[in-house]
Amino acid sequence: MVQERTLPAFHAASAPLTQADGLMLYEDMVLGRFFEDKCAEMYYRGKMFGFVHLYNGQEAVSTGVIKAMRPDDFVCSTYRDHVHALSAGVPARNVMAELFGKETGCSRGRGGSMHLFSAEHNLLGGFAFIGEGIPVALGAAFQSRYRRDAMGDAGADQVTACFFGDGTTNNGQFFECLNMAALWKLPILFVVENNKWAIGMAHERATSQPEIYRKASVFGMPGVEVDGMDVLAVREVAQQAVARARTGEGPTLIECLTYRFRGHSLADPDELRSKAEKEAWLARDPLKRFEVYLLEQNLADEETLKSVRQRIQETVEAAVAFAEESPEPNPDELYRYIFAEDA
Amino acid sequence: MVQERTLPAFHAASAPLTQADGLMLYEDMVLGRFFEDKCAEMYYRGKMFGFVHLYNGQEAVSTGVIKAMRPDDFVCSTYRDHVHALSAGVPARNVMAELFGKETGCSRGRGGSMHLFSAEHNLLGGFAFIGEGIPVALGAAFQSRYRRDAMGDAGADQVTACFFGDGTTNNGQFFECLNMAALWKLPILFVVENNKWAIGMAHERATSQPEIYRKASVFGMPGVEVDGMDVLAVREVAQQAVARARTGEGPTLIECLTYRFRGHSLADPDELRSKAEKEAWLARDPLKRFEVYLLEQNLADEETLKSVRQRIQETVEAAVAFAEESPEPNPDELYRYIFAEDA
Amino acid sequence: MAETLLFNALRQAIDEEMQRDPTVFVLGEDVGHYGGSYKVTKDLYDKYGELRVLDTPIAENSFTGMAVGAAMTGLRPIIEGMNMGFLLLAFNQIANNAGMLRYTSGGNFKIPMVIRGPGGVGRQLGAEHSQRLEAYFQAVPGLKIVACSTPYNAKGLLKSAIRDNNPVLFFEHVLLYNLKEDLPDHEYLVPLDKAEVVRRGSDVTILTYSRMRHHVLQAVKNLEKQGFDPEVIDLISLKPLDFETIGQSICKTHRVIVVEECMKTGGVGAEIIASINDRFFDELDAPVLRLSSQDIPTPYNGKLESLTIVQPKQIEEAVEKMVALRV
Amino acid sequence: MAETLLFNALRQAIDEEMQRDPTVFVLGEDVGHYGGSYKVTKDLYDKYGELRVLDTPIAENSFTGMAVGAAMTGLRPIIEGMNMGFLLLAFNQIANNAGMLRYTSGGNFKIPMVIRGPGGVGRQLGAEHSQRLEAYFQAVPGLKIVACSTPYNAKGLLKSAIRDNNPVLFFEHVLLYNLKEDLPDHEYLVPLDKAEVVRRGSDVTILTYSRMRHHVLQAVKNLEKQGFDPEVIDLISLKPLDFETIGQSICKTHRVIVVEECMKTGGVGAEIIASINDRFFDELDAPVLRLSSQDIPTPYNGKLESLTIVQPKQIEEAVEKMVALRV
Ligand SMILES: Cc1ncc(C[n+]2csc(CCOP(=O)(O)OP(=O)(O)O)c2C)c(N)n1
Ligand SMILES: Cc1ncc(C[n+]2csc(CCOP(=O)(O)OP(=O)(O)O)c2C)c(N)n1
Ligand SMILES: [Mg+2]
Ligand SMILES: [Mg+2]
Repeated sequence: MVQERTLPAFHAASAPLTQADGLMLYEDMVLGRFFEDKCAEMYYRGKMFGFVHLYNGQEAVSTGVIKAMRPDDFVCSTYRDHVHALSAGVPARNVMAELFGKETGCSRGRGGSMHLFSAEHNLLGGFAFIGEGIPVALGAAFQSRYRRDAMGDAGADQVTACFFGDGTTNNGQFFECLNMAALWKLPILFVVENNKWAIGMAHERATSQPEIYRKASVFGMPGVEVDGMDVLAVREVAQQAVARARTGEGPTLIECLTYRFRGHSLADPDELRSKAEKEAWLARDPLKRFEVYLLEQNLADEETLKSVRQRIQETVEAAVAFAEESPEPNPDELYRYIFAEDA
Repeated sequence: MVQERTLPAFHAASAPLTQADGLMLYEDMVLGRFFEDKCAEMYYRGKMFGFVHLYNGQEAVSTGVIKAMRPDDFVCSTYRDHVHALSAGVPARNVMAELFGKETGCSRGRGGSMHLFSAEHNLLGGFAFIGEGIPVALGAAFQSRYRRDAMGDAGADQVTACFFGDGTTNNGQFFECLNMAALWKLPILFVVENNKWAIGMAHERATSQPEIYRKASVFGMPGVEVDGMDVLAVREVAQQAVARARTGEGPTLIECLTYRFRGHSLADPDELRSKAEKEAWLARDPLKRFEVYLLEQNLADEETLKSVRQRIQETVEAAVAFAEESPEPNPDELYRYIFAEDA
Repeated sequence: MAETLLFNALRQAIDEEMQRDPTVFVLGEDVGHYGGSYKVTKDLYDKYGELRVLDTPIAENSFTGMAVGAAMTGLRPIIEGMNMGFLLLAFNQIANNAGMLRYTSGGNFKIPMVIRGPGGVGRQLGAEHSQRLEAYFQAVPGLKIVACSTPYNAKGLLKSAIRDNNPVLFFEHVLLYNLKEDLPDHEYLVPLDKAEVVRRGSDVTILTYSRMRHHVLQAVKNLEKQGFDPEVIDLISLKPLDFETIGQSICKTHRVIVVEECMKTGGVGAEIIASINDRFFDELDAPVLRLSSQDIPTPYNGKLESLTIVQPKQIEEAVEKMVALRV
Repeated sequence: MAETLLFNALRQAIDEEMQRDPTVFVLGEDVGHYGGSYKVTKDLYDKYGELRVLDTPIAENSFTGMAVGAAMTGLRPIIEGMNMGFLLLAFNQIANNAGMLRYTSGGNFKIPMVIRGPGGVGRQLGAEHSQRLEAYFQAVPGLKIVACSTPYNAKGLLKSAIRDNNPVLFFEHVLLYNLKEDLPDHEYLVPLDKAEVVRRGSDVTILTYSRMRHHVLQAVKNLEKQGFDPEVIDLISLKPLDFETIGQSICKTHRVIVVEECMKTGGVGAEIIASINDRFFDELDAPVLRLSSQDIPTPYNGKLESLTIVQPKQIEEAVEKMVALRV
């Protein structure tokens, strides 16, 4: 087993947390977890198809980053996008309905698991191809700057967060966009979810320099690494990066050290990752860890947490019911949405 | 005018030069210079067409690197490829004939200025598109390693040198290939000819971190900067990099600080570069500088240098005569060379 | 208005639309300080500043994707491909995102963007700079593809393309930038989806576009002297094809010649012929004649290069053969 | 030999050729440790080691270019596109270098390489993973394009492709990997440039390839019962097309239906129809019928997805209409 990287020190005390925020973060992480578990169940029951990539284990990243942003900020994801969509505010039922291919899905059943979109929630996608979301996110960030500096809209201070994996950081688009973002000081967060694997390719076998956050340095951009299993640690670096971006100081590269608790997709036999490695990371479950923290800090009691979980369980069940009952797209609309005029 | 970068110190004395080597380097640089001047003349006389990118001013790079390699090593170039081809040993007449579009051209008149090839001289091209030669060069380097380590050919120690400009280092292929070269320890030299401009785009306007050699650091690869107007300085870093590559220690990124004395191509009005900048760099003409050095070090006298120049002038004139007299490709062979069977 | 060169007609189109709509901006290599390799954005940088005339690093795939993101969030980017061939590096962004994203998102986003620049076979520019790219892009769903051919239509079409709410691939021809024409003083638009009947005639329908329009017209001059009366249609819209105009002509002439600079295999001509087969087979008195360039990378040598593309003489011969000999 | 699954037939082809020729190697994402997303390279890593079964970073454009460089210098790379769609990122290397470089170099280099992997519309994989890419690549000069469709031809064709001295784009279909067939025990090759007459018949010529071969055969079962006698040709080689075989059939049946999964606009069918127009127009008793998938990104929803591609029922109806009604 590869030696794990030493985690950067983080003292939660340095970032005081209100009870409301604590519960909000908890709820979002629980939602992510329960939603994905339900997806696995539904996939095996033949309710959803294709490649379905679950997010279990990485919840601290989505919650930590997106909940440090404003609702009018932009989020850009990959094929592993369900939980980013949820954190961004897309209702669980619309995500679930999308996975069921229903007209009520956030992409009206046309997109599926790897193509979640919601203009209403500034969710730019759902990109099934590696790295292609990075330039798109850059475009949203450019747009903010353009509105402010070329159109004189002082209120245009939206920040964009772009999520992608360790494997993606070997793709040219990553570097091309780091350069442009730094060059033009665009308000963007490049959030690398380094879960150590790209399908069956161990990170160290794919890159000559595994510490991804360091790559920022040669673009004149701050790069930070953070324990991606600790929602408060992620939240803190995200808040700082968002603040920098919001005030026009430019982009930040954030490398979150995390792990996926399931195979790459529900079709992946997941035979290459060692048991020892999986166990070591499972022991660091971000959800359990945050639970303990909330209890220890007296930010919540068992009862409260339980009721959150119950509520979320209901939300997820309701999402399934909604998805089940929703209509399929109308076959007559096969050609709708090719052009803008078909809105 | 942008502040010029401080040049790394280099003491020629540290790299003793024989008289024969000195004259060989001089001859190669003179050939590059005279050949290009002749191209300009021929272009304006309507003998060659299309985009013709001359190399004047950058001769120390081609000569310094390629003459530090073996004839069986590989060279990969761009659209600014005439002089790389010459240094690699492609006869001037075959390069000139190519520019005239003749059957005797090194690409049989099919390629033209931006597409010089010579299998015989291990010249991989002539690539008209930015950056696309880098992966191809990587492939040649991979092939050397493959022959040695997968096919057991201990003699397969060929090194590949890949040339490209500052502007190209913002393209994804550059980074993708740095990573793979370092990851697999491939015998390759990435030679950046940083001439400060990419057509009309000043380097600092295109990149968030203008010191290109530093980018190697985040790939775990040595990166060096060198005075690209000093053939001996270039030669020394090239020799070291070639030695490393040859013995299996992997790639090196070499950033040569240089300047082109003419517009981007013969079609470029060249209106954006300041007079002051041009003059400052013209004063550092690598050819004149090396002449002075040879004289100072008593490695040659005026007479000898003059006779070299005369000989090269004759070579270039002969190349033109050869090109003029050579036949056009046979129209019946319009479809030849599409497939390997048409050899 | 005085005689206007085609590149200036394009420049005017961009200038007028940037003036009209602050969300319109240009990005690409050397569009700013340099004014564009073919001067289409000359001086616009001074007028509109560096964000609206954005000089990009040489990173086609990413700046194209960036334009997609900007379009999704309400701007109207115009990408200049310094040469359209360079955008092969952006094929993924053009196909998967510019072309397909709206549909795949179930209509969440629209992508109003123009991707424009010089294509076609130049004068001894060599294989990579002399490409016929419409063949590669024509199957991409969601893209509109337009080819301009005169200063008048260049200006009017580009203005329409900029106002269109969909991604438009806009081909200019590297050898037509210096065409001259008197342009109207008033503002005008040319619709993106209408073919232009350049010459009415009755013998045969010649379908063509871009630079080949001019080769056809050159041939027609001689053909007229010989008494032939061909109808010449400039397709303008390569996708979707304007089958109303095409069909009307076929129903009149019953004979069709396609003259294109595109690659023969899988080119625009192939789709035209297949669609004519689908729609107007019974109207045809003879097989459609396909004059395309040769299926080879464009050779540098001038003679081989001329042999690669269709020449006016071949068009004349084709018409003569088809009409006079009634084959 | 026992029944062999298509993915194993491909695996055998690669294994045999790697055994036979030490310059043959495989590269791509997850081809090594993981054994390939569809198990085509399973266990080859253990047998041949990490250089001959090279796990690459996710950098399609560069590892494709790297393969071009390796091929130019004497190796015989086989690129696996984990999904062929991912190679849209490598479009420039595939078109300009794999396809065109030999010609542009005036014959200096040859480029023996295979680019293979799954394409086509899968089962609810969504737009980007369900692409019909042959349309995008068919115009690239210098490329051969092949589509396998059975375990038998998959193995024999892949072996031929690996031995071919030219770049071959080799399409597998994501839904055919588990087809089973008895394969011969002896070594065999299938020529790259020959179409396969799958069923001899006299009523109508059905031209198809890849997965649609099986849809056609399903339709034919019912059609036979009704007394129809269609000739079914699997094109195998999408470029160049085998017009000898196609022509013989047309001269016999005088009626043609093209059944493809490709995009309609600019698809392989378009080129087939255009070429039939060029060569066999007078043999046709009716317009060629073009059954292609719809010109839309493949929707995720299962019902919309089925509507996107051609279904056996439609093929039946087309034959009935064309043959019985003599339209
Ligand atoms: C351009 C492209 N190449 C390859 C793939 C196939 N693929 C899907 S996910 C994946 C691994 C990505 O790993 P990483 O970036 O670490 O993200 P993770 O899945 O671990 O979240 C690969 C190779 C793809 N979707 N797109
Ligand atoms: C993919 C691609 N994009 C753009 C171009 C147009 N172009 C040709 S040279 C050049 C500038 C290159 O600058 P640099 O890399 O610094 O090399 P230099 O010309 O200075 O030697 C550009 C943009 C191209 N040839 N290929
Ligand atoms: Mg990963
Ligand atoms: Mg430069």
